[in-house]
Amino acid sequence: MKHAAEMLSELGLSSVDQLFEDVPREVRTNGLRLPRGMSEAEVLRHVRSMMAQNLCADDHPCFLGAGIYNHFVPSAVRTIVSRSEFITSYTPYQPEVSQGMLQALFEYQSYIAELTGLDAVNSSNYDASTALGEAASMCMRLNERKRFLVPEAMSWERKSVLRNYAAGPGIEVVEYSYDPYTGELDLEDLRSKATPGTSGIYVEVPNFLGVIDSHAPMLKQEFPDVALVVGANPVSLGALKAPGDYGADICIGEGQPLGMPMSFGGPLLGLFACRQEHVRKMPGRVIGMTRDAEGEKAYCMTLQTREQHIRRSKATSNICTNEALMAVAAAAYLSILGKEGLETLAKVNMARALKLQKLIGQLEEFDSPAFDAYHFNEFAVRTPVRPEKINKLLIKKGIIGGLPLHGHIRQLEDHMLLCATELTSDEDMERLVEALREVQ
Amino acid sequence: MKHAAEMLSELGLSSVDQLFEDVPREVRTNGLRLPRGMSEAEVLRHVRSMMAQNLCADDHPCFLGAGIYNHFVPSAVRTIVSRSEFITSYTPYQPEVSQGMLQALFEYQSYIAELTGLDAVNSSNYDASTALGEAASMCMRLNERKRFLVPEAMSWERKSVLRNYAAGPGIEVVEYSYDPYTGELDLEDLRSKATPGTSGIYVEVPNFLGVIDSHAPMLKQEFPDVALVVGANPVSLGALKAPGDYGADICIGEGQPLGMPMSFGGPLLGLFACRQEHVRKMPGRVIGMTRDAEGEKAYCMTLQTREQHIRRSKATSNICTNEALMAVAAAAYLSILGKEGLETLAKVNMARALKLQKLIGQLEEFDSPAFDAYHFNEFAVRTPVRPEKINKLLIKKGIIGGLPLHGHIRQLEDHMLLCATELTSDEDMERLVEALREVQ
Amino acid sequence: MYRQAKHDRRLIMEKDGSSDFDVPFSDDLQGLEDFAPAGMLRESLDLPSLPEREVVKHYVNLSQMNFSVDNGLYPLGSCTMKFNPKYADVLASLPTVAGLHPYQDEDSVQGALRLLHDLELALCEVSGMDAVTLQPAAGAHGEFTGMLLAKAYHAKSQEPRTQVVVPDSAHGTNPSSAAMAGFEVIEIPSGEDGCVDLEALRAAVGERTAALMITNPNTLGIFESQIREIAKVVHEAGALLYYDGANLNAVMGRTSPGAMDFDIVHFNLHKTFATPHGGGGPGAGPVGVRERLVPFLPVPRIVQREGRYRLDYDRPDSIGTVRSFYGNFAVLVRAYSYILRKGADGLQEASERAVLNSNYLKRRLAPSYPAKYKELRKHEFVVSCKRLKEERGVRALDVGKRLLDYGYHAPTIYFPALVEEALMIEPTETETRETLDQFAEAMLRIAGEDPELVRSAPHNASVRRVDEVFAAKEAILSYRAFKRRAAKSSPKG
Amino acid sequence: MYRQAKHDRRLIMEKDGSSDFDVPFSDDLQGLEDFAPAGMLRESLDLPSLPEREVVKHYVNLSQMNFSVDNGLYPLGSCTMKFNPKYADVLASLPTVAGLHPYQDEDSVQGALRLLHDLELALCEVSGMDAVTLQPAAGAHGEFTGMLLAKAYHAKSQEPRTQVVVPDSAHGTNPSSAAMAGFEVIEIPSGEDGCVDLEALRAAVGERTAALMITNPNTLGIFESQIREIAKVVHEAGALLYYDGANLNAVMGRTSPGAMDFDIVHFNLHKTFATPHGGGGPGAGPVGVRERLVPFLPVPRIVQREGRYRLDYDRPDSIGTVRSFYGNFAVLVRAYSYILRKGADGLQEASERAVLNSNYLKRRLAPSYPAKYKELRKHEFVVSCKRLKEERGVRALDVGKRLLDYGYHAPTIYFPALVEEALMIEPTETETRETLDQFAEAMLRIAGEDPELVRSAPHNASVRRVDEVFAAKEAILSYRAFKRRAAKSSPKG
Ligand SMILES: Cc1ncc(COP(=O)(O)O)c(C=O)c1O
Ligand SMILES: Cc1ncc(COP(=O)(O)O)c(C=O)c1O
Repeated sequence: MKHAAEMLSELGLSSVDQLFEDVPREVRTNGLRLPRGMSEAEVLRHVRSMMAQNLCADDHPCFLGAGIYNHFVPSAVRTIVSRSEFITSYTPYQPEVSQGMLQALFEYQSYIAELTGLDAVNSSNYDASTALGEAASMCMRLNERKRFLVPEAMSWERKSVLRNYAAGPGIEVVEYSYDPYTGELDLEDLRSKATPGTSGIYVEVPNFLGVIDSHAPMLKQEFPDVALVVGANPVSLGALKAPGDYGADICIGEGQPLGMPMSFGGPLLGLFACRQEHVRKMPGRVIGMTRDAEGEKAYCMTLQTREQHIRRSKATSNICTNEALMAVAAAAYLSILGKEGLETLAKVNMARALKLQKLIGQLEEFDSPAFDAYHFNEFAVRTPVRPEKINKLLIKKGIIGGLPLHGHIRQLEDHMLLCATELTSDEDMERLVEALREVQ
Repeated sequence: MKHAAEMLSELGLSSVDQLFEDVPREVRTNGLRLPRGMSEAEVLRHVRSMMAQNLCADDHPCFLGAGIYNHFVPSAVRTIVSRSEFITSYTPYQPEVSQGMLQALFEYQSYIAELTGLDAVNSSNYDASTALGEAASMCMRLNERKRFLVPEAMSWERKSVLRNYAAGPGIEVVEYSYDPYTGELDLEDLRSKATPGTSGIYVEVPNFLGVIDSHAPMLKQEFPDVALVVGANPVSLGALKAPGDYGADICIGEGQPLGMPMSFGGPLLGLFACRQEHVRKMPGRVIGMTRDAEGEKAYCMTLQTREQHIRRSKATSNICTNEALMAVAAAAYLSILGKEGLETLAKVNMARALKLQKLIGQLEEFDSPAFDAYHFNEFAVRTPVRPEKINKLLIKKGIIGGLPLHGHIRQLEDHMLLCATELTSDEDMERLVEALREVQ
Repeated sequence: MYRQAKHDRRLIMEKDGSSDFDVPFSDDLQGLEDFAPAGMLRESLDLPSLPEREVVKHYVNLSQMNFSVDNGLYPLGSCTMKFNPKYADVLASLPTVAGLHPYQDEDSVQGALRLLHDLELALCEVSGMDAVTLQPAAGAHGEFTGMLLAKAYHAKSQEPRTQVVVPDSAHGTNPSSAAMAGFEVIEIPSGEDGCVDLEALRAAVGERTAALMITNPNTLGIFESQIREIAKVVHEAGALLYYDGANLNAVMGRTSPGAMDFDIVHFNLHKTFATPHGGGGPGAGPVGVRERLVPFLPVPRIVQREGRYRLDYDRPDSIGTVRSFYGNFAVLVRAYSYILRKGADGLQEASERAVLNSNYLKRRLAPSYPAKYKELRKHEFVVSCKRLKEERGVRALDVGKRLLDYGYHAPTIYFPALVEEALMIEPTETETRETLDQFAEAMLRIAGEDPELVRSAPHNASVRRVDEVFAAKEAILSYRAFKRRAAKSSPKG
Repeated sequence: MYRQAKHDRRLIMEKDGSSDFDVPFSDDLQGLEDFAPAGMLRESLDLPSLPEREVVKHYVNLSQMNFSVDNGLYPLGSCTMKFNPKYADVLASLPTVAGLHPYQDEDSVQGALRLLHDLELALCEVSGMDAVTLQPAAGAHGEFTGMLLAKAYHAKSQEPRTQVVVPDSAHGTNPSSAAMAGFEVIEIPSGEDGCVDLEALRAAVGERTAALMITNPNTLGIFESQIREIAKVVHEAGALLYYDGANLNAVMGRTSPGAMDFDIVHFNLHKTFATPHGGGGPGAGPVGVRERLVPFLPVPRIVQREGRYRLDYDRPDSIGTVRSFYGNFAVLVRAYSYILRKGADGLQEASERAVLNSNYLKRRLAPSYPAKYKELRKHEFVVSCKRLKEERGVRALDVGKRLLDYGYHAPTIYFPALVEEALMIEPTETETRETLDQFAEAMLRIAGEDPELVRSAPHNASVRRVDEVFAAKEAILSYRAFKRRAAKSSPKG
């Protein structure tokens, strides 16, 4: 350690050990039992070769979706989020030297506001699942009721996370079922469960089965005094109605499709938007527009009295470090696509999935799609053998198959969720169909 | 094209065609016979899969050197040269807004000055070969003589480029031979060729055969009034004497080893340094230290009266666009390695090559090293069969073999130049030796 | 003198152009119309449209108006703003890292699973814990996870423990996380020496106590030397001891939460393990536990059998999961790479140098910025601007703002609350002595500068002092809201 | 208003720390000493030693003091500073691009050879030439190569042609390259209309003429509409017609050097094909030729046979080579990717928009910045500040410096010499109308600003006006030279 001796001597010390004299002898440890360090060259080689054990979607057709999607990320997004000034800064506690990040996050909020049709947006939750958990708590803060209805057709993770977030405040999570023919929500069942103590109803558009639920636009009329929480795929909002426009009080979603790689599921980006009137009940960091001492436009974090570092145990959320850089990625991504780009992207996704649906539908043994409805970019198919078995076979052919659904929705034992995006080429589809032909 | 119609109408035009009315009808073309454009996603996929046809040194042991070396490039170098402000700027014609690039280039010049022991450095030539060509012309400018001596043991490319640069000014290029036992220069032969009209002597340290020539330090004493031009591998200068310290008037070299990937041989970085007293005869852009209107330290391009945009046909060189970003890479690289890093690197390269030399020497059929001398990071071996044949065999085993020497030095028919660097692992060496065992 | 860049401040929504982005397969859309149920198609979408050129320019210029670690010293106490080495970013963006879907069959992600497994083991070693989950996305999320674990643990033994004890100096996330998990939070005051007051602790802890959450060294950078007694009090009451790992950078190799008898630990990989903070995230907040808490850890667990790695969901006592999938993988890859690079000695040296730098800087600042309590600190320290305020009317906030003019980020201000006019300073190990000396000089100079100059700082940042009150009053969080408001307040609106 | 960042100006050599770089296998050095001949080992090496942290900080901060295309409009005439799309950088840094050694056996680099071959064909199509070599590293290098080809061509037919004719408006590299190749340079004056004066040309061209070098559109942005006559004069004299491709961005798809009857062409891929200029390089300057010059092209030629690509060295008439290996490969990969992305229509549209932008901007500037000669320009135009100088004492240089204050790069100044107080402006196709309008506004405002303010500009750059005379007088090109000089001038030295 350079200068260590001089620095120690300025402190009147002669050894580094003396810096740790305040650590009681009984709790001291004697170094770490870890390997010796490696040079940078060796680290790169080591990790690179370890990761070469993975099949990745850059080199192999991938038909997985279910919340995380293999979309194209424009190279410029990477350029932007790799900027030292963005990636190596922290939460903009000093707004005067952080206008760059603050404005980028304000733009992110503005984009999500426009997509969701809701004026108030926070500058990120960890992911869609935790955003849903926070949304349930927020509903309770809004109307002081404790019953929260969610679709049965929802991912295992999202249900589990919600239950964990709901447990503290004592929110009761109740599932409503789906129509086995259309995959849409079962309105009768929902009505029966929306008892007077109901705080919020959560609906996903498109839902976990890829279905664009035609009931969504009427729910607010149907249940006017229950908080409506919509879970949306932001790419789909390029073509589909804004949840705010059909009465959503809160909109959450997974922001990963907006310019983030899949990265094995992390980092993600929890979208969170709500009506302006609810803004002080909202969780998470928010960036507000303001001015500086000379009256110039400026941005800063605001409404901090909701937050943990001031309100402590009474805060609207404990969230501190969030997914800010992913929010910048989303802003950059949406800026590059622009209005027409996002619209077209949404439609191309529907078209690609439709094409795949039909191709698989031609295989006798597969029922594709399993549900009779409009889909966004994914759809369930009924498979002749267990989907896990199919996936093992596909891996041998260098194809990353779809999601076996029964781990999420028990009764869908022989169902697989398949996804296509603008990155799914005709050749990819043909390779899949060829491979599926061998499945009997 | 957005706004095109409005813009045209402001010009009083109604079609884009009118913008090209001044192109005589007879020379007009009707579009290009090229494929339609692709989306960015398709371009990435297309080029990536095309490049997947290559064997690359990241994934395969590589024993090629001969001027271009597979050294480790610290990730931070890439971070630095990828900065938008560096990579998307141009020659710093406006020094006031270009201090960043100017200072970085001044630092590059300072590093090369220290390594070579010469005070004046330009801010790059295209590569070592063209730097050599320019050096020959500069020698002529220095002493108005026209005979330039170069080693026979030199790469084909360097000889050819030199001849092309020498032709214009009418410089006669004469080769002196090497000692067939040591690979060092043949001093007798050199003496015999250094006739009175000799302008300059070029010597490489290490030379093309990887040999650290022990004659280099005495050449200036031996030929005091001939310009001495030394070609140096800059990494070797971490351990070897600075050419300026043994009398070099000019030092050139290939800068690629200083933090640049091999990139199939381009971009490269032509190093060019000379004694301060020769500075006004030097080719290429140079950055000088100065001050601004308030007396603050600043940098700018200087000595431009030597250059083509002012002197036109009388310029010291025609060079305009050079390899500036590579010079920044070199500065960043040397900064990261630091004094100890570069010293160690030079020594490790010698040690790795020595190890490989010995390992191959144990194979009966191979004569390794073919020359009895000190080597830097490469050395020639005599092979039992044609080196090209060996390379084809090695490719099948995923190994990138050495350089067949006879394309460069005719008489070295059955010789291969092999290189080892700090990236050549023991396992790489063992794989090579195993494979060579099969060669009979 | 330092000066931050200043560029065009228009929002991207206020710029004009047209996008040059091409969506693959958009030709196929011809003739396709019937995509969605009636009434579900969007009618308007008010997004800007700009060529890549404008977007890159916009964000590159914005970035220059943002201070970051790569620009200079960022001595933000408690946040460990150390340098983020660049090889880690390279690895995190490999196609074989970035291009993995979390639902891939285990057979196709063996490398990824192995990395996660190895990282868990390394974190066990650093913390002295028996098992680690990598799922939590940040420190606070780790705390929340830890609290759920504590709850599940006590529930299993049917103990109705409903309270979590937290010192008043704790980071706000501690009480907040405990509350979110459904606990009642009991705050205890710090002692005279800035450490946990054992008497107050004894008084607060009882049979309803589920856990005590503390960090060691504490927020003052002081090592709680009574840690063994604290642990004894907590454990004897049947409660668990929770370690807020935000300060782990002080002690690696020298002690560990395990050695101090903690039961649950969270890590902030974005602090101790050098992953970049990303302007506020992503981070990663793994949680380590002792044996008896292992059954409750989130699923899936990554298990290894005969060299193959699997995801194990079959854990009946598990709390389930706290987020989708396996954690912030790209961040975990960075932390893993950092650990490989440093190795055992390197990690320990990092802590040693962090502590040396902190004590050295504290000594250099002493003439104008006194630090109460005892002399020796760990990786950070807290000084007070009380005297400066009294004598010159310059507050901690002002000093922080003035530091921006010198090209430094400000320290953490007004935390912890037990120090009046607090500046909480954490230089980290990646700063050279030269940097520390220069920073100290700037700090000392500020103490003597014209108070008005300091109070009106910053002067060299891209904007002057920002009006935070106005922001909170207006609560304009989007361009949409801004336009709506402008429309309202304009006479024509 | 715009303001450039300002950071610590110390040289990296003036900073203090210690490197944290580890060389692999450095442990093996133990005991090894006898590396080099006696007297060849280095005794001193005065390099700084700094941790990665300091190096990254240093260069990131320096970069913020450098204006670039990504920061804003860079209307540097003749340089085509268009936006450089980022996918091209991604591809250029693929391991399968960056990790190739130029001496690899052809079998192991088929992808690279195919790319080069395809790029040659695409450039043939754009230029209307029959074959292209990708070797030259920059435009001037291409010119030099072209001159060598001309020389070889004439030598082959045993014609002692020793002169190259160049208009006085030509870029300085043209005469310089011709001279370097050993030709005598004959400069001819431009005509009244700023174009080649056919009479002067006829007078200059003769049996000693090897070639005429021109660019079309010319440096004024004017299309030489007598190009057919020019070609005729040159060819009838038995000379070759050389096209300086720096202005190719004006005409893609609309005409080509081939259609105009040129024999040799160089491209500046860093201009027309959007590869980044890198602060002054690397670029790439491929050369295209007509059939009769093909035998002289540099070796190796990339040839395709039955789907395999080979390097062909067996060309007896070849001039040899002009640099090591096959050109600036990473730059060529970028240009190739750009061509793929744009396609036939995209390239033509680029030229069309470049011309539209140029004429539009010229019109907007006309009130204060008149442009002589005819109305219609191609991709660039030259205005004169003569009136401004006469009326307000503000020179072209001052306008350029003042533009820096507005966040724009300056145009090219004082070139070509035929226009007094010239500003040569090339907006390129990648700028939006909004940007052009804003730039025009700034230019017009400057014309009316306080002359003293303009003459003392820049005020918002990281330094004030730089003393170039002092630099040339001192000629301090390295820190080493600086220290030596300081030592000399100090009394103790
Ligand atoms: C002491 C302490 N605990 C907990 C946290 C919360 O960690 P995170 O921001 O990662 O959620 C922080 C973060 O600043 C902290 O400083
Ligand atoms: C008209 C013209 N010709 C030739 C050149 C030389 O090209 P390069 O800088 O690539 O060597 C330039 C470069 O600015 C130019 O503008």
